[in-house]
Parts: sequence; C-alpha cells; structure tokens
Amino acid sequence: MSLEMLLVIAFGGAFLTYLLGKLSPVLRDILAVLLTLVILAIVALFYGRTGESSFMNFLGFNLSLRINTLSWLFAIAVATLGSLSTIFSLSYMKGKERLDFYYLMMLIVNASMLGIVFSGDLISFYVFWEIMSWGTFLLISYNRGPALAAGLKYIVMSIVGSTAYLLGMFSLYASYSTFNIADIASRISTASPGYLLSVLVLFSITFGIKNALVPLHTWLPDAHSEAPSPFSAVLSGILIKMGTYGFVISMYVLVGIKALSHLGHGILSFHFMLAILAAVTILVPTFIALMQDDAKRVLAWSSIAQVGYIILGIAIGTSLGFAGGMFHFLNHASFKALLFMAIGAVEYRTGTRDLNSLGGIIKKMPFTFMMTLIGALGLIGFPLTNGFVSKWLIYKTLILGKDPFLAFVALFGTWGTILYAYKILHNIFMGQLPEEYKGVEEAPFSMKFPMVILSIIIILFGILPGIPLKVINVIGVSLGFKSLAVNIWGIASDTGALNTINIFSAILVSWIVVWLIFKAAPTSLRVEQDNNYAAGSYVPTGRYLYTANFYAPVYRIIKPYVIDVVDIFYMALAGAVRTLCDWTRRMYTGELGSYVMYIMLFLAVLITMRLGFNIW
Amino acid sequence: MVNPVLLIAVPLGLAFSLPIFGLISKRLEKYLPVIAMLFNLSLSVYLVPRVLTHPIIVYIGGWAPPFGIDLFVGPVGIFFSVIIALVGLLVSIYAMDYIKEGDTGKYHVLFLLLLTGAQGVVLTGDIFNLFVFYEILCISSYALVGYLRDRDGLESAIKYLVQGSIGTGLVLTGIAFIYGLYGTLNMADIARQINSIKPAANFITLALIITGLGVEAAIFPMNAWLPDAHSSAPSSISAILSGIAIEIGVYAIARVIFTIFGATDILSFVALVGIITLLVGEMSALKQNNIKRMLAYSSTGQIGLIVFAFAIATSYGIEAGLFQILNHSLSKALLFLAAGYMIYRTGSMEISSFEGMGKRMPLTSLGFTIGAFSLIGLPPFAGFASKFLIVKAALTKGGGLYTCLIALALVATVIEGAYFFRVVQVLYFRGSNENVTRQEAPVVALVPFFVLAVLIIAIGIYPGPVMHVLNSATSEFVHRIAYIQGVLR
Amino acid sequence: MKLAEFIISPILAFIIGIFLMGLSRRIMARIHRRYGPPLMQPVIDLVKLFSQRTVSHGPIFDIGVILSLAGTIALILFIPFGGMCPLEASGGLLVILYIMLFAPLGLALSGGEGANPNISIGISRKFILSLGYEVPFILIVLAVMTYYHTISAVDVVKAQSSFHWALFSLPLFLPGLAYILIIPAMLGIRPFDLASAPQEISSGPMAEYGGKYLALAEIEHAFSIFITIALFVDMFLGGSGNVVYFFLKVLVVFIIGLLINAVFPRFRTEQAVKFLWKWPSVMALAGLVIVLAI
Amino acid sequence: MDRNNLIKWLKEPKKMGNKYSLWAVYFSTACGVIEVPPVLTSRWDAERFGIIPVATPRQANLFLITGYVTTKTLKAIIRTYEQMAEPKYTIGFGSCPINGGMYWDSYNTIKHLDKYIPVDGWIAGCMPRPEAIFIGVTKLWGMIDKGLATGYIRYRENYDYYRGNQEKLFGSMEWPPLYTLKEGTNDG
Amino acid sequence: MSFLNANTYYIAAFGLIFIGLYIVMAKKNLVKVVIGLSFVDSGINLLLISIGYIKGGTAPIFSRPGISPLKMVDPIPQALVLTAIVIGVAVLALALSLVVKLYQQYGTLDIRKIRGLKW
Repeated sequence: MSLEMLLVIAFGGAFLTYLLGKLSPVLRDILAVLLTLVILAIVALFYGRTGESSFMNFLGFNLSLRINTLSWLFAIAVATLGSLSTIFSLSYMKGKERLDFYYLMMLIVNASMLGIVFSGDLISFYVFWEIMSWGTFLLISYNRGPALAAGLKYIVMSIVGSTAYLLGMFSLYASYSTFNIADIASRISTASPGYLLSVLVLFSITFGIKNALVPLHTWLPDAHSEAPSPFSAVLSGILIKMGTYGFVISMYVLVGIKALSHLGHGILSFHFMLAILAAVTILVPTFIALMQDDAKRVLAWSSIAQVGYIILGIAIGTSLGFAGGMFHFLNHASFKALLFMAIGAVEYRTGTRDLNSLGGIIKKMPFTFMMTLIGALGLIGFPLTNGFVSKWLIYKTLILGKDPFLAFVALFGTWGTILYAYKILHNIFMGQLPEEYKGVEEAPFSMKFPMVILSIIIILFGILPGIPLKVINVIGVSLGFKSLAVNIWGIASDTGALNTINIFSAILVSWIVVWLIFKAAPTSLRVEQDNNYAAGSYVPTGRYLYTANFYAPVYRIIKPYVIDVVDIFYMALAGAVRTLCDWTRRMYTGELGSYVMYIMLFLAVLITMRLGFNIW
Repeated sequence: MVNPVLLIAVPLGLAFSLPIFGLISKRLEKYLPVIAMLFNLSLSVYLVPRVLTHPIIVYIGGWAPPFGIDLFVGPVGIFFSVIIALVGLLVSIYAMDYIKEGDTGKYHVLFLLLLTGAQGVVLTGDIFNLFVFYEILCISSYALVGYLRDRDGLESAIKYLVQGSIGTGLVLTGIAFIYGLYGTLNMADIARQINSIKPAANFITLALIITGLGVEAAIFPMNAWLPDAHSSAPSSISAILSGIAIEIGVYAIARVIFTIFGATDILSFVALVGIITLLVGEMSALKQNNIKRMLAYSSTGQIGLIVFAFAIATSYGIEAGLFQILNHSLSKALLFLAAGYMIYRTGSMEISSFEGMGKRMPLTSLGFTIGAFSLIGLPPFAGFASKFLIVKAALTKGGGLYTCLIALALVATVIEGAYFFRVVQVLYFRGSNENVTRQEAPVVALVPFFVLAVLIIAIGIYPGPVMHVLNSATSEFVHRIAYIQGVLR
Repeated sequence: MKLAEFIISPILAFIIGIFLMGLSRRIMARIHRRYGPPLMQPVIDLVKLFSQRTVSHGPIFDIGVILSLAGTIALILFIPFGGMCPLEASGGLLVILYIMLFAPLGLALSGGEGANPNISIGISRKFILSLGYEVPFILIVLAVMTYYHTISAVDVVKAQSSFHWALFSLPLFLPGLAYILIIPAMLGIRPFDLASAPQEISSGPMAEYGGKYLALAEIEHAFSIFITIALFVDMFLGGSGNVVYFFLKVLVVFIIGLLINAVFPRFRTEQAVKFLWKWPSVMALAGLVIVLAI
Repeated sequence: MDRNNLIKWLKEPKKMGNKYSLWAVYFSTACGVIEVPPVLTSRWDAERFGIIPVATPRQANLFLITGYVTTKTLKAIIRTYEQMAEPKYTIGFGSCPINGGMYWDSYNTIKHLDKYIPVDGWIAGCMPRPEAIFIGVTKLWGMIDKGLATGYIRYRENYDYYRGNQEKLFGSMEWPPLYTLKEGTNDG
Repeated sequence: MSFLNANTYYIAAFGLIFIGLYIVMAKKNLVKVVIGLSFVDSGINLLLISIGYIKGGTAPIFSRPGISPLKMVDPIPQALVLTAIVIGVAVLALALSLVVKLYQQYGTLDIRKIRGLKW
C-alpha cells in the first residue's frame, strides 16, 4: 500500500460517500465510518516505514510524498481522531441538514490533513493545507447563526497565514530552486542567520495562526465553539496541531537544530522568543477561559492555552522539551477531543451548553460525566493521566534549563486550568438538576464508543507513558536530539526521574486502604438531591441552581486585566479596513465628467512624470 | 489547412446573416451563435498544435506586410481565440434560455459582433486593424450593456460609451502619431523601426495608446465604467465582458508594450498601476451588497493582478499573467453565469437575498462556489496555479519593489477571500434551513456551469497541457525579434 | 526496610497530624483563656464520626472523598520524612505539586454531587484561594528547585545536610518567609478559612458531610497539616535523617504559625487573593531573582 | 470523667465517641439561645466536654431546641432534625418547648414539641442557666450510657405517627417522607 | 509665426480635441456631452488627415504622369479617416439613441441627476 493509494482512498472515498448519500443515508454513514477505519488501519500498518516518492508533476515541479516516524505519529493521530469523530457524528448529526455535505467535508479535511503530514515538498504541503483551510471554513460555518462570523474570521486569518507561507516558500525557492523539504534541509546550513530568521518568521505566522499562538489566536474561540461538536473535536484535537507539525517541520526539519541555535543569543534568540509567546499563550487564554460561560468556549480558550504548552516544549529545543511538547500534542488531541465530544453529547441531549443553566446532569448521564471527568483530569495534568507526564517533561525542561519564569507561567497556567476544568464539571454535571432536564437520557452508543476509546488512551498513556515516548524519542533522535532514557514507566534521569507505575501503585494502594476504612464504617442512607441543607428550609429544585458566576471573586480581580486585547485590535483593524474600503469606492461618484477626468489625469500623470521628472 | 481568417469571418458572416435566418424561424436565431462558436472552438483547437510549432501568418488580399494587413496566428492569438471561443460558446449556450426578453435577434447579432471583434483584436497583425476590431467590440458591448433598456442599463451604457469613446479616441490619436512617426501601421514593421521609447514622441505615443486601451482594460483609474456596465448588463453579457472583453484590453496593452515598443522601462510603473488597480478593485468590492457589482469590482482587481503579472516581464511573469487570464475568464464567467440565474430566481441583486440558495439551486451554488474558490486561489482549483505562478514570478524576479508589490497583492487576496467567502456563506449557511422548493437553473444553463467547473478543477489539478501552450505564448511576447522576423520574413 | 517505610511513614504522619490538630485546639483554647478539650479530642471525634450513620448523595459523593484522602496518603510517600522517602525517584517535587491536587479536587467533586449552594460557594472559594497561594508557592518551589538544580525533593534535603539550611541562605531566605506566610492559606485555617467558613457558608465543601465523610475529611486535614509543614522542613530546614528530630522541627514551625494565625480574623476572598499575590509573591519572586542572579 | 477509661473505649467505642463528642447544631429557635454563647465561649467553655457548635445538621449529633417553637420554626426544626446524622440527640431547652410556657394560648406556637420530633431530655427554666445546660448534658451522657437516648430510633420506628402529626399541623408537607425512600448502599 | 503657420492643422486638431474633452468633462447636459464626443472625433480625424497632408499636394493617382510622387498626399490616412468617420458615426448614433432612451426613462438629460449607479 503506497502513500498515493492512501490519499486516493481518502479523497476518493470522501466523494464516494457524498454520492452514496444521495442514494441512501444509511449506506453513507456505514461507508464514512468504514473509510475512516480503513485509513486508520492503513496508517497503523505504515508504522516504522520511511520513504519518499514523487506522485505528480505540477507546473514543472515534482510533488512528492514521504513518510517517516514524525509524519506517522501525526498521521495516526489524524486517522484515530478522524474515525472516532466520524463515529461520534453518526448520532450527533442525525436529522440535521445537509449531511452528505457534512460527511464529505469531514472526510476531505481528514484526508487533507493526512496529505499535509505525508507531503514531502512545500507545494503539496501548501495544497493540502489550503484544502484543509477551506474545508474547515465550510464546516465551521455549518451551524449558521454566529458560526458565520466565526467562519469568516477563520478563513480570513487563514488566508493571511497562507500568504505568509507562500512568501516563505518562494523565498526558499528563490534561494535553493527546489521545493523538496529534504533537499532544502540538506542545503540550508550555509544560509545566513538573517535569512533563516525571516523565513522562520514567515512560517511562524502561518503555523502560529493555525496553531492559535497568541497574538494570532483570535479565530479559534469563535470557530471552536460554533463548529459542530464532532468537528470541534477534530478541530481542537488535531487540526490546529497541523500548525504544530508545521513548526516542527520548519524549525527542526527544514532549518535544523544546529542552524537554529545560531539564530540570536540568549533572550533574543528565535527559540526564546517563541517560548515567550508560548508562555503568553498559556497565561492569558487560561484566564479568559475561566471567565467564559459557554462550555465549548471554555474549551476553545483552553485549547489555545494547551497549545502554548506544546509550543513551549517544542520551542525550548532540548530533547526533553521536544519530547514533552510532542507528547502533549498527542495528549491534547486525546483529552480535548474527549471533552468536546462529551460536551457535544450533553448538548445533544439537553440542547444547550450554557454553563449557567445546566446542572446536575450527572444523575442522568453518569457515563458522560465519567468521560468528562477523565478528559478534565487529563487537561489539568492530573497524575495517572497522560497530560501529567507531558507537562512534567515540559516543567522539568524549563526548570533545569534555568527558565523558572517560563516554568512559573506553565505551572500557574495549570492552576488556572484546574479552575475552569472544574467549572465545566461542576456547572454541567454537579449541583441541582433543573426541572427541564428531568427527562434527559444517557448518550447513545455511537457517542459513548469514541469517548471510551479516548479515555482509555488517556489513562493508558498516563500509566504507561513509555509507549508513545519511545516513538517520540525515535523522532527526536532522527531530528538530531539527544536520546532520552525512556522506560515503559517514564523517564530515568539524574536530575529527577519520573515513574508513573510507582505513582499509580501508591495511589491504588492508598485508595484500597481508604476504601476499606470507608466500607467498614456504617453504610449511609442514599438521599435525593433535594434533601439538602438549606438552613432548615426546603428550597424547591427549580430555584436551587447555584452555578452562575461561579468564580465571582476572581472575576472581579482579573476582569480589568484579562481582556483579549488582540481580538479587540484585530476587530478595530478590520473595522478600519472596512471603512477604508468603503471610502475607496466613493471615488466612483457616478459623475461622468469626473470619470473622464480620471482618464485624462492618468494620461497627464503618465506623460508629466516621464517628461517633466524623467522618472521612467 | 484551414484559413484562420474563418475565425473572424464565420462569426461576422453569421452575425449579419442572422436577421435573414430570423426571417425563416425566430427559434433559429439563438442557435447561430452556438454554431459559430462551436466552429470557432473546433477550429482554434484544431489549429493549436500547428501554431505551436510555427505561427501561421495570413496575408489579407495577398499583400505582404508592411503594405498589406496580416493576421498573425501565433500561440498568443490561438490561446486567446480558444478562450474566446470557449467562453463565447458556453455563454451562447447559456443565453439560449437566459435571453428571453426584448428583441433577441439583435442580442445575438451584437453578441456575435462582440466576439468577432475580440477574435479580430487577438489575431490581427496591424495596429489600425486592431483599432477597428476594438471598436467593433466596444460598440457592440455598449449596445449590449443597454440591451435591457432599463434605467441602470441605459445609464451605464451611456457612461461606458462616453468613456470608451474617449479611450478609443486616445488610441486613434496614438495610432496617428505612430503613422506620422514611422509611416507604417503593421505592428512588426513598427516594432522593427522603434529602437527605444526614450524619445518623448515615442513615449507620448505609448502613453496615449496605453491610456486608451487601459480604459477598455479597466486599469485604475480608468475603470469607472466597469462596475456600472458589468452590473447592469444581462448576466451573460457581464460574463463575456468580464471573461473576454477586458482581457482583450490587457492583451492589446501587452502587445503594444512588449511587441511594438519593447518598452521595458515603463514596466515598474505598470506594475505599480496593476497593484493599485488590484487593491482598489478588491477594496471597493468588500462592502458591496450588489452581487454583480461585487463581481465587477473583483474583475477590476483581477485585471490589476494580470497587469502586474505582465509587468514582471520575465517569462515567468508573462506566463503567470496568461494563466491568470485563463483562470479569470473561466472563473468569472462561471460566477456571472451562476449569479445570473440566482438573480433571475430571486429577482434581486442583493447578496442577502441569496439566502438559502444552496438548497434552492444546489448546482448553481456549487458552480458559484467553485468559481469563487478558484478566483481566491485555493487549491485544487485553477486559480491556485495562476496565483502560484504569479508569486513565483514576482519573487524570482527579485528586488524590493516586486517583493513589496506581491505582498500588497497578497493582502488584496485576503480582502478578496473575505468577500467571496461571505457570499459562499450566504448561499449555503445563512437564512432558515427549512425545506425550500428546488428551482434549479435549466439544463441549458447547467451545461456551461458543468463545463467551466470541470475545466477549472482539471486545470487546477493538471495544468501541464495548458502550460505547454502558455510557454509558447510567453516566448512570443518575450522574443520580439522572432515576431518581427516571422511577419516580415 | 524499604517496604516498611511504605507503612510506617503514613501511620507516623497520621499520628503527628492528629496530634498537631489536638494541640492546635488546645493552644487555641489557651489563647482564648479557656481550658480547652483534651489532646485526644480529635481521635474521639473521629471515633464518633465513624460510628455515625449519615447520608450519601451518590457515587461521586463517596468516590470524591475517598480520592481526596487516598491522594493525600499517597503524597506522604513522596515526601522525605525523617530519612524516609519511599518513592523518591518517581517525579520529585513536581509530582508533589500535582498530587497535592487530589485533596481539593476530590473534595470538590464530592461536594459537587452534594448539590448544595453552600458547597458551590465553598468550592469556588477554595479554588480561588488555591489560585492565590499557588502563585507564591510555585515561585518558592521553583526558587528551591532552581537553586539546587534538581527536581528531586530528596536531593534538596541532601544538599542542605550539615546545617546548610536553605532558610538561612541568602537567596532562599525570602522564599522561606513567604512559605511561612502562606502556610495558613494552604491549610485553609484562619485567616484564610474562607472556604470552610462555618458562620458564612456552613463550612463550605463539607456542608453535606456527616459521619464517615466528615471523618475522612478530618483525616485528610490532619495529613495535610503534616505535609504542608513537612514540605517546609524539607525545603528550608534541611529535613532530617531522624524521625524525632524531624517531628521537633515540624512542631516548632507549626506552633510559630499557630501563634501568628490564632489572633487574626478572616479575609474576604478578594482580600485573601490580593494579599497572597502581593506580599508572599513578591518575596518569593525576589528570592527567585536572587537565585537566578547568583 | 471516664473518657480516659481505656477499657470502656475498647468495649464500646461508639457509645464513648458519641458521649464525648457532642456537636451541636447552631440553630436558635428563640430567646433561649441567649444562654448558649456563654456556654460555648471562654466563660464556661463547653469544648472541654467536646461540645462544639457546627454549622450544618449533617455534622451535628446534638440538637438544642432553644426556646418557644412557632409553627414556622417547627418546619425548620423538623427538616434540620431529619438531616442530622444518626445517632442524634435532642434536648428541649426552657419551658416553652415543654408545654408552651408563657405562650400556652398563642395561636401559632406549638405546645408539645415531642409530638413532632422525639426529644431525649428537657431542661426546664426560663431561661435555664449555662450550668443547667451542663447538667442536662451530663444527664444525656448517662442516658447514652444506659442506652436510653433512643429518640432517633423512636423517630424512625414511629415515623408514621410523627409524620402524621406534622401533616396535621402543616397540611401538606413540601418534602417527601424520609423513611419511605429506598435505603441505598451506594458506598464507594 | 512660422510655427503657427507650419502647424495650423495640428493646432486646430488638438484644439478641437481639447475643446471636446472640456465639454465632456464639464458640461452637464448629455446631448452636449455627446457633441463634445463628436468634437473629439473630428479633432482626431483632422489630426489623421493632416499627418498625410502635404501643402499643395495632389491626389495620389498616377493618372497624369507629370505629378511627382513627392507631391502626392499620403492616401492611407485618408482611408483611416474614412474608417474612423464611419466608426464615429456609429458611436454617435448609438449615443444619441441611448440619450433618447435615457430621456424617456429619466425625464431629464442632466448628468448630475442620472446617477443611479455609483460606489
């Protein structure tokens, strides 16, 4: 099975699904799921393969596909999330409009992401990148209403990113007259630092926009919260990670560690600037997330913050940090997808995701609660979930690299994360169940299944982090990083090792002990939720919801400081551009005389400039 | 060996015999343009392989240049005549159903005349002949813009007419200068005698011609007629105007600058003007609520981009410009045609009235979307290849000016993306999602949509064959001497 | 020997914690000029609580409180404690930072299912308070880790052997003081008992707890008293190789903290956070800067 | 005091624990509560006996009905009593809860508290002094020792009687009966 | 004066053109604008003719052998002018018919009032 075949299957299958949908919706659903599963299987079989092959000639350039462990890691994440979210869509999207289109776009985005990670040259990278961008745009806009503005914001920023990419790509082409990544990488070592820096900055704009790095993040909160939930999972889980992939490709594959280390000194180096941006990306969005009232918006802002960790790890550029960043990418893909799916399930059953009106759903959807809990624990980086290991790696890198302030931001961001993660748990699932949600049922199987898989991944990678870390270590070594002493239970090191098995067994044993004590005490009487202490009075359930404005004191403190200044700036900029554009067209006044005057003026300018000032 | 004169003669002949056919049967009238364009298309395609090896030069009346008028059927000519024939064919198929009101016979006559003019401009080797064909094109388009005889149509027609006449007047003045200076009207012959445009006389001549042609080519600031005319003409005519007429203007400018004057030192100015045109066009389009006006402004912008690409003047740049002409012809024709039926169904040109069109007219909306995506330059559509080539050309040209300009061009692309995506959203995602009855465009209109969409995607994915033609066409522009020698023997 | 540490250290920690709780009630009573309860009173309370039959609001209500205590007990195993540190090479101080999360999170989950408005407010306050004290706490821990260039708590203790106590070294003096300031906030005692303020919000997260739930929460509190102070002893007072010696250090620190804090009224939430973000944070930050400068 | 008697502790830890760790609901029904603060604070220091006020009934096992009980207050008293963890003890405080006291003919004060909730002991007086409270507590200790303080068991067993009386007074009750609920064993 | 003398035709031609342009730019009445257009046309035609004109020349017909070719007027501009006149007439006719139609629609010929299309 070659890479070309994989892409042909992925794209062709997408169109086939669309056509089949015209015949029978059931067959379409089956085909969509089958297709993603087949892709997953194929990608899984690719494990360990390396190679490059050219598949097409475009405008005189060979487009090539290549596979190595780095792209395999991303591809397997893409394929997994693709299939899981498609399965999740089965019941979530049931009865919605334009399903053929939805599945088509879902599969196309999936296929184009595979294309991105497997592309061996900058052109095919760009082609798949753009296909992904407009596919995403169409899917974000799918929900109508506020989604339209979100989609527009996304695509405009995305085009800005593509613009930067085009410039970067062609300036590389102008210097090396090839688009092949490997070829450029082999020749770039002689380039001057200034040139490399300019190319890297251009690429960073592109990938920063997709990756939602502050200050390029403003499309993300709207887009994530307005997209259909299965797609939000893909969007947050893997699509924005294409930016991460781009960062890795541009920093470590194209430019390479050695050349990268010459770009500036100390604080003024490219690494460090990126790391500082990443730190800002962690800090500010975390607290903005804290203040949101829409569950998906919280998660969206949280995605930005988590991306900050990934970039922080990758940017710092040691083998430990790289491993942490890459691992956190995998982890974020799993737990954020899980959370979006869980919120999607809640929205599917209750019809709302407003944190202030929900409550007590745990009584009706205990399974979804467990999944959300696992996802939230992963998000926090709770020990025994995968998020812990990756964050641990990042912190350790920062502390030992004498960057305690970055480490402080990262750790402090984690505490912010706890606050909003608990807010989601509490406001949706805990507290009193409002009267209107008394009839809510548990999520259907096709929603449960992907969530179970993801939660298993979270726990498994949390207890046995060695599985993915070994793969990541292989990638790191291939990029020129020092090899890490990876074990199945974590990492051995002189300056503090990590052993998740120990943590796991410690907690397990103490759990058992406490549980035994708990069991030994008299059993308790199970009461309904309304049997509740309220200073002796009985408050009817309808008026018992106490979730609004959950962290009021902290809001009061941080509200003046935590504003999305960037978004305000962009919006003002967009407004200014719109006004400018509006003024521009005022020159077409409708007066015939002035139009003729324009013609004569042009002629006059042309001639005067030449004859009078001899400019041309 | 078929004489390429037929490319001009057949539409011209059919145009004037059309009223006679009309006497036989009114229904016959609307098939004649289709037949003419089918003939033209097959002939041009048939000629392509021959022309690529060596250009065909036809001497009208057997007079050899510089004394006689010649037709120079080079790669450029054949490239344009394929585009003209193709777009003309598709639009005439579309018009079979679309044009119902008014005196349809006159419409078809004028339509054929317009295409004749366009064919003539791209094939002729004589500058006055070029002017004449140009006037044929212009006059028929003035008349066609006012075809519907409503307020907007008439107003824009008279404004178009006045500006166009001024423009053609300037061209004629320029031609008079040329004749006065060199005593010849054959392009190759003029080119042979001109050594540089440094002398003021040469420069003024060039300036007059560029300005004059620039009016029709809609270069800023001479493009004030364009949004009016394109938005108030019948949609099929808007498609032709946007897809063919203004490109012909650009062709003429390119011919004048590259072949006749060999003027390289004005190019940076042209590039600047191109970018300003692009920016002004896209910026004006951003806040338009009238869909056709928006598309018209977008045409202005695209022309600016094409002009910029030509002004890069390396073989990459000219190739990119030609490719962008192809892309713009196909995409903008598709956009106008699709918009035409949407306007017809809703009875309004307001973008907001197209809500729910994705349900009502799914295929038309799809066509519009593909056209829009291609124009923005998204892969895998044709627009990507052309934009790719333009950026490549600009950056390989080097120099701060072109880098800055291409950056500005890409900024304009962002604006363009913003308004096109907004329309796509309106088509598919705005408004209620209740079930609306399907009112798809008739099959006759869907055929052009289908052909154009398939072409856009096919060229976007596999631009190889097109590039083959474009390479030769580029070399015709770049190698001026070869052209002169080819004509004058 | 190693295996025995797994059992001995939690039990010792429990005993010390309970003792400190009793002692604190006693000392507090003396400051109030009361006689005060017997030292064993916490044990009596625990026995009573375990004998009671109370109510449960659901599975998470139970799991949460168990999780809270289990996490805290597991945490003991990571802390160097009188020469013992059963799980020394399992992640170091960073893991300790994280496992300290189990207790509040477990209580919060459990209380969340309790569905009482008082609990909601209490949890909210607890988390906000934790956000407040984590700023100085993280800075302090970072200063220590950066200074000793390790993330292992055992290494930190080793580096301070033979009376090179961090508290009396130049760079870590200010962070040490900052730690003393935030101890009451970490323990949730006055003046930072806003999360469990009985008079305002009916003891907050524990409003629905009775019987064994309350007992487990009390045990958890006892443990966390010990852990918080033991961490200080380890980081700033050089730990100890000897349990008795270690206990004495803990006792001294505890009594000093108690004397300071017994006489203060309660902060409002914003005041608490602002205080924590101001003085202790600035002190810890200054320490960190000095560490970096050296 | 026998709380240092280790043998008793080993024999009956539950009883001993309940005796010496009486946590009182801080719930003032009426004027009688004026005597409670001195009891709890420095002057009489009830913490010596392990008596501390707690904020919620869930944590408490001692309920002091301090003063007259209006029908409105009674509702809260019943609710609070039902929410206390078992074993729980009630002490009527002052003469009003016993027989209405000076409000014997008031239209909205109940005369016999033990018709609505079981009361384990009474402290007479208007007001009873703090010393009387301590005497009451020691009496309660004795009762716990002898197994006589079984109010909560009576309440459970005769729930229909109490509930009936309550409903007779209030009409319909807002909350459902406590003991008809299924007894779940949802322990972790 | 010799300059004027030598270039009378050109001056007249450009004079016409500029007058025409001025009319087109400044006048508000559509009929006047159209008249301005025909001024421009006439000017250009005059320009074309004068390019081929030779003072005292004759028609370029080789019927009488005595006439030297140097004295002949260049015939090509005349052919051009013929074409240009035809085109000019066509444009003028179209313009006037449009003006008529416009007047029917708007009831005015004031260009300031015919501004339905702008921006």
